Amino acid sequence: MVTINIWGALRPAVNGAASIELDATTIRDLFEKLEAQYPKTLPYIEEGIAVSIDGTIYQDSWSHPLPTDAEIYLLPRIAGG
Amino acid sequence: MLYESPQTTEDAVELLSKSKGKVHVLAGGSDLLVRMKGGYIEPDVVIDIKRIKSMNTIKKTADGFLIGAAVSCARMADHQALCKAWPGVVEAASLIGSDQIQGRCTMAGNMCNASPAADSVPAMIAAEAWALVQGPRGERWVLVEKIAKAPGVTTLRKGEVVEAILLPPKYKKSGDAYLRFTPRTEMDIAVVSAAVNLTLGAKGVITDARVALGAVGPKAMLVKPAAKAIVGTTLDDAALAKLAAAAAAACDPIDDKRGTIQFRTKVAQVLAKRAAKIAYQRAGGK
Amino acid sequence: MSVLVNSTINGDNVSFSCDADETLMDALRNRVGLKGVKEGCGTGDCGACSIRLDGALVCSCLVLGAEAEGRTVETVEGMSNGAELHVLQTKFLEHAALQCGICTPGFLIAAQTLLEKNPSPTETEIRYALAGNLCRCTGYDKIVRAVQDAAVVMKKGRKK
Amino acid sequence: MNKETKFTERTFKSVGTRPVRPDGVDKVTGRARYGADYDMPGQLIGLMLRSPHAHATIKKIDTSAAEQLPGVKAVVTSKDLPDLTDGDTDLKCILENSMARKKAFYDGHAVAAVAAVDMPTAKAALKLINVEYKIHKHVTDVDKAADPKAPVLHKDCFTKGVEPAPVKPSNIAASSEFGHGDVGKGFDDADFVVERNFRTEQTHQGYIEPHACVASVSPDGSGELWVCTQGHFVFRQQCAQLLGMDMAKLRVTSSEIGGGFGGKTHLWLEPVALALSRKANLPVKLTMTREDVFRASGPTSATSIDIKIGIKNDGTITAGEATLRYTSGPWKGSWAMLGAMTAFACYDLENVKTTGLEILVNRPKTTAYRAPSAPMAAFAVESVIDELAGKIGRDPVAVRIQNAAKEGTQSSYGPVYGPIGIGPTLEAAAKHPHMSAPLGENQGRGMACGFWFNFGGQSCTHINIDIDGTVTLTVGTIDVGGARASLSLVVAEELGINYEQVKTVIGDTGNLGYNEMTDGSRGTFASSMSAIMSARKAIEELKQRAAMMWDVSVDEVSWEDGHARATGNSNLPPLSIAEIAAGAGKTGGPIAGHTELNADGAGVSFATHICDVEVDPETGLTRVIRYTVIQDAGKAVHPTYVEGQFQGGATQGIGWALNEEYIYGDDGRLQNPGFLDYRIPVCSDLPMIDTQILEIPNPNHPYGIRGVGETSIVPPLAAIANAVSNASGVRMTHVPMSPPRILAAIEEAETTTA
Repeated sequence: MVTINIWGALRPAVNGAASIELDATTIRDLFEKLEAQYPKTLPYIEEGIAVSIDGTIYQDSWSHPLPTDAEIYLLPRIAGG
Repeated sequence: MLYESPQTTEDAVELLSKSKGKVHVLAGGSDLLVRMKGGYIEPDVVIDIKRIKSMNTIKKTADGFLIGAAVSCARMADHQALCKAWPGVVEAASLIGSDQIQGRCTMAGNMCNASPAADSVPAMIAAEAWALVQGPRGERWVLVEKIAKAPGVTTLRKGEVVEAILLPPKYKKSGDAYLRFTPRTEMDIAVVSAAVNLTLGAKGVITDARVALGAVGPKAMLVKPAAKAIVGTTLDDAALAKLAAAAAAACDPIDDKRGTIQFRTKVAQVLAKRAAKIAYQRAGGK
Repeated sequence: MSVLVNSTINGDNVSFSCDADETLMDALRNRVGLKGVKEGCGTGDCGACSIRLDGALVCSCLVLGAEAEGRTVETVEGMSNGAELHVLQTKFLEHAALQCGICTPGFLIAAQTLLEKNPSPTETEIRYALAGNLCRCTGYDKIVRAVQDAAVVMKKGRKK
Repeated sequence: MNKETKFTERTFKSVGTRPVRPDGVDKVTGRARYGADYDMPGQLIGLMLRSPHAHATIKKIDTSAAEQLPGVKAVVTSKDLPDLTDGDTDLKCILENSMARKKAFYDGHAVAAVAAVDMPTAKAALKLINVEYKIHKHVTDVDKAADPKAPVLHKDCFTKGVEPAPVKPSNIAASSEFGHGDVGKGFDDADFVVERNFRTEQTHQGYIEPHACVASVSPDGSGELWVCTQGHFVFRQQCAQLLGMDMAKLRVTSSEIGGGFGGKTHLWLEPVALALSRKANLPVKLTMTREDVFRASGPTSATSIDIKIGIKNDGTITAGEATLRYTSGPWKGSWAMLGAMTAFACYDLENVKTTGLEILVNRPKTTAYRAPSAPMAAFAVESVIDELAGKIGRDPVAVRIQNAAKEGTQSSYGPVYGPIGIGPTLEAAAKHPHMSAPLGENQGRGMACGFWFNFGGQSCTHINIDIDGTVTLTVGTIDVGGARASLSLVVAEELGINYEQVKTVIGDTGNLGYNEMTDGSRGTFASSMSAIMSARKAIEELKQRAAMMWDVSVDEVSWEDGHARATGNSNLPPLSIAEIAAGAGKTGGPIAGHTELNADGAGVSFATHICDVEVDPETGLTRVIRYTVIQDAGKAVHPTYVEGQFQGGATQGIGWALNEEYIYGDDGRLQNPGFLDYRIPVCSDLPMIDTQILEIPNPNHPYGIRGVGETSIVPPLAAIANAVSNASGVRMTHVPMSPPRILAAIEEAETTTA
């Protein structure tokens, strides 16, 4: 199980929780389980969610592993100039 | 559109009188071409006056400096005698746009464009400059402050063209100055401007003065009460305060993208005072 | 209507025809093929189209093509001497006085005009002389330094 | 990514030097081709008709007279761009923005376009198009638009991100919240709390090159697009989707780019140019005038930010809270969200809460502008921190150092930081001679910090070893300010050859796999990561070939200083890259290296700026008289271009702080769509911009590189506001701090104290 921290605007989609536990081993796995357990997150996943693993933000890497003791944050995808 | 480049003033007047449709004079082009680009005007005829010899010279005469209507502001700045006699006017002309614009723009064009914010116009008004107007019925002399009527509108009649501007000879113990306020150092339009031209008598007492303000009304204006406020003084603090009050009283600006009524009125006073101090110093006052 | 214009452009006799209301900038770009003349605004506010007309620095967007009749025109394309770059061009490269480079031709022409007139300008004089050329990338720092450096080199070259 | 992207300490030979860029000579001789500099044979001239109204329903468009004008080859309206967006809301906004459909949402919104044989004919044709509008009430102000009584732009806009979902439509398109701890408790613990509203006006990226493209679509469904863009692969993908074309059949070539700063990450003209070309069956050139650029492309948000920060007498910031309203134009963006994420990112706060609200207004669609949304939030936060430092009688730098985020700090937007540069930039500022230089009358000094995320993303590069041993690197990220030089340096470093032997070119969309834009400060970070991997693959191949030439096992070949060395046999002289390349035909054909990757792990970036200003107390005029930028670059590949990024960003920030703003009339029309009245700084407005580059390696890049392009625009608004406050005694809460605003503030302060 990994602990996933949720940013404010996504919390309503996970029943208001600031963090949730998921049995996920990779980023792809995380999104699949997030959608399965919290269907309201789907529009956000489609819009793009970035995953911060121990402070490094991954925007695309599905295969990246999620160590169980890692600090994981979900963040909206960001744009730059 | 028809492009004409007459060689003489007579030809220019004839073209202006006889051409049909919307006829525009091209001097420096720095306003005309901008308005064409924006689609605000679509001339049928453009008459380029830059090939007219008499309009391309600066002549020093007994009556003063006769500056041809097609003389660029950059050329004015290169004329040493003119710079020495009328530093305020030359500075004003040199503030229009950039070096690139300076290479093209002319004082006559600046005046005929009739913008209340035209930089050279208050300086010319303070200098008591005259415009030499040529038309189908011959020439006439018009004080510069009488050329603009309203924003973008002049008192010139059909067929008339300005051939030159006459700046009076430099009087002894006189000095002029022009200041404008712009948020940037360059490439800007005056939000407010002030020009002062004054002459000193004995003991540094001002015997004669002309004060003009720009961008605080529908056209650049001569402010007689402001001049009156400093004549007979040595430009002490009391005189400066009266000058500022008279300038403020004359202001009738608008709120627009470049400034507010309040700001323009306040800064007109500041600039009038600062310009007066520079002119006073240039006239030899302490 | 169309007008035929004969000019000396970068030292060569060139004839082109353009519309009577066409700017010299458009004519140089589209009729003569000198694309180094850039359009940033078309209203004389950015200096990207700077050229010299009979030696005077002007914005070519504020000149009609027809006005070039019988006159000489200098653009950035004529700045180098064959394969040998002008000192200003070299110094702009060395100092990285350009990022995107769209304003560079205009800056070069303006700087050349300045240094021919005033071989030892102060920083303030350089800044005011280049105020008609907008650059959005560099903050002007490296442009001013390049012109300062070029002035030194050009002066040395004259002394020789 | 795989682990070899991790940073390893090394001594650089090429990286860190300052050679002339490969595209330089073309740019000083007028040869470089930008968007408007390219012509296709038989090309038509396109022109757009734009709405003069801020908010109007398009009842009818009659194009028949225009179509009949001799020389007109195509007229298009939204009917020629059917909606193929298939539920993709972002793409739908792009479609609606490129050509108004039912409604025109802002002054300048395109409603029709023509393509004709020349410009005069195109202009004449535009005049023949008759559009019937029904004009609605409009709203351009950020606070007025958020008011429940404001005219609503979209009847189907219900605020996203709030529970329960609102039942009434509004102009508040979305809300997003970030933070941790308990701000209420934090404020209770504070000795001083400052609460203020800050406003910033809308600015434009102000690139000198207006948007331009040439499009050609053939009846067989293939097409070409030449365009000035920050991302031709993204443009291709979106254009192909909008036009219903096969992506592989649309070849997009990026021109040289005359500045972008975020504004060229977005499609404006391109779908229309393609639609015109498709209809006319001829190439079409479509360019914007400067007026079009201001009215109808990429401005940043106007903002209104409520902020509250508490501090203890000992200097500890106990809580920070902000509600940030950002305009996003007529469609939802993520601009307020970015403001909410970045606002407090410089600090280590126990209690922090931010809420970003996306506000719809009748202004052009907001687009990214260099570290989008961060400058406005930093303006509010850094101004209040300065004020709080004053309240407790402490030095503002010291207070910031005390509260600065560091490795292990939980950021205000969530994740914990790795090694970061905010502390070191502040320490450097404290020691900088600028900080202690004397000041004159009416002068004041200010400083402020800034943060930007930076990102990486999809990148694809290709290296060819040519038979003379020179090397071509092909990248898919466009070069906005010297990236080709930096990437050549990186490849030279990796291969152990000279910079002069490497030529970096930007491939078109047919040459490489998909590349994301040059945005988010990713160009050098991501493409260099990919280029290093491509070089390493090429080295493997070079070693193979050397092994073959020597007839030894590849395990016995090493690569060093551009040469293969036979490790097991010292009698064999090393083979240079040129020697190996010359024999490539006999050893297996061309030698190349190719990489595609997701460059994740872009290191976050911090900067501290110091500035001195002089304020004329009689006119409110502010001059910047000294300016210093201190920023972490991770590793400065080409230090001169890094400095250039710092200086350029700071200068854009200075313009924003002092004079740049969109001014709308009561009629909802933009009053200053030109460089005369949209006042970007000119050369004589500025001092030299001093720079200090710090190098705190990014652990997720082989060379430690971080993006450097954006952060430098973040601190100036606040740094100047703080300096103005110290110079004139007035706290400015409205940007730009134009002379009328400063003078009014000075007069108000005089009246209050009198």
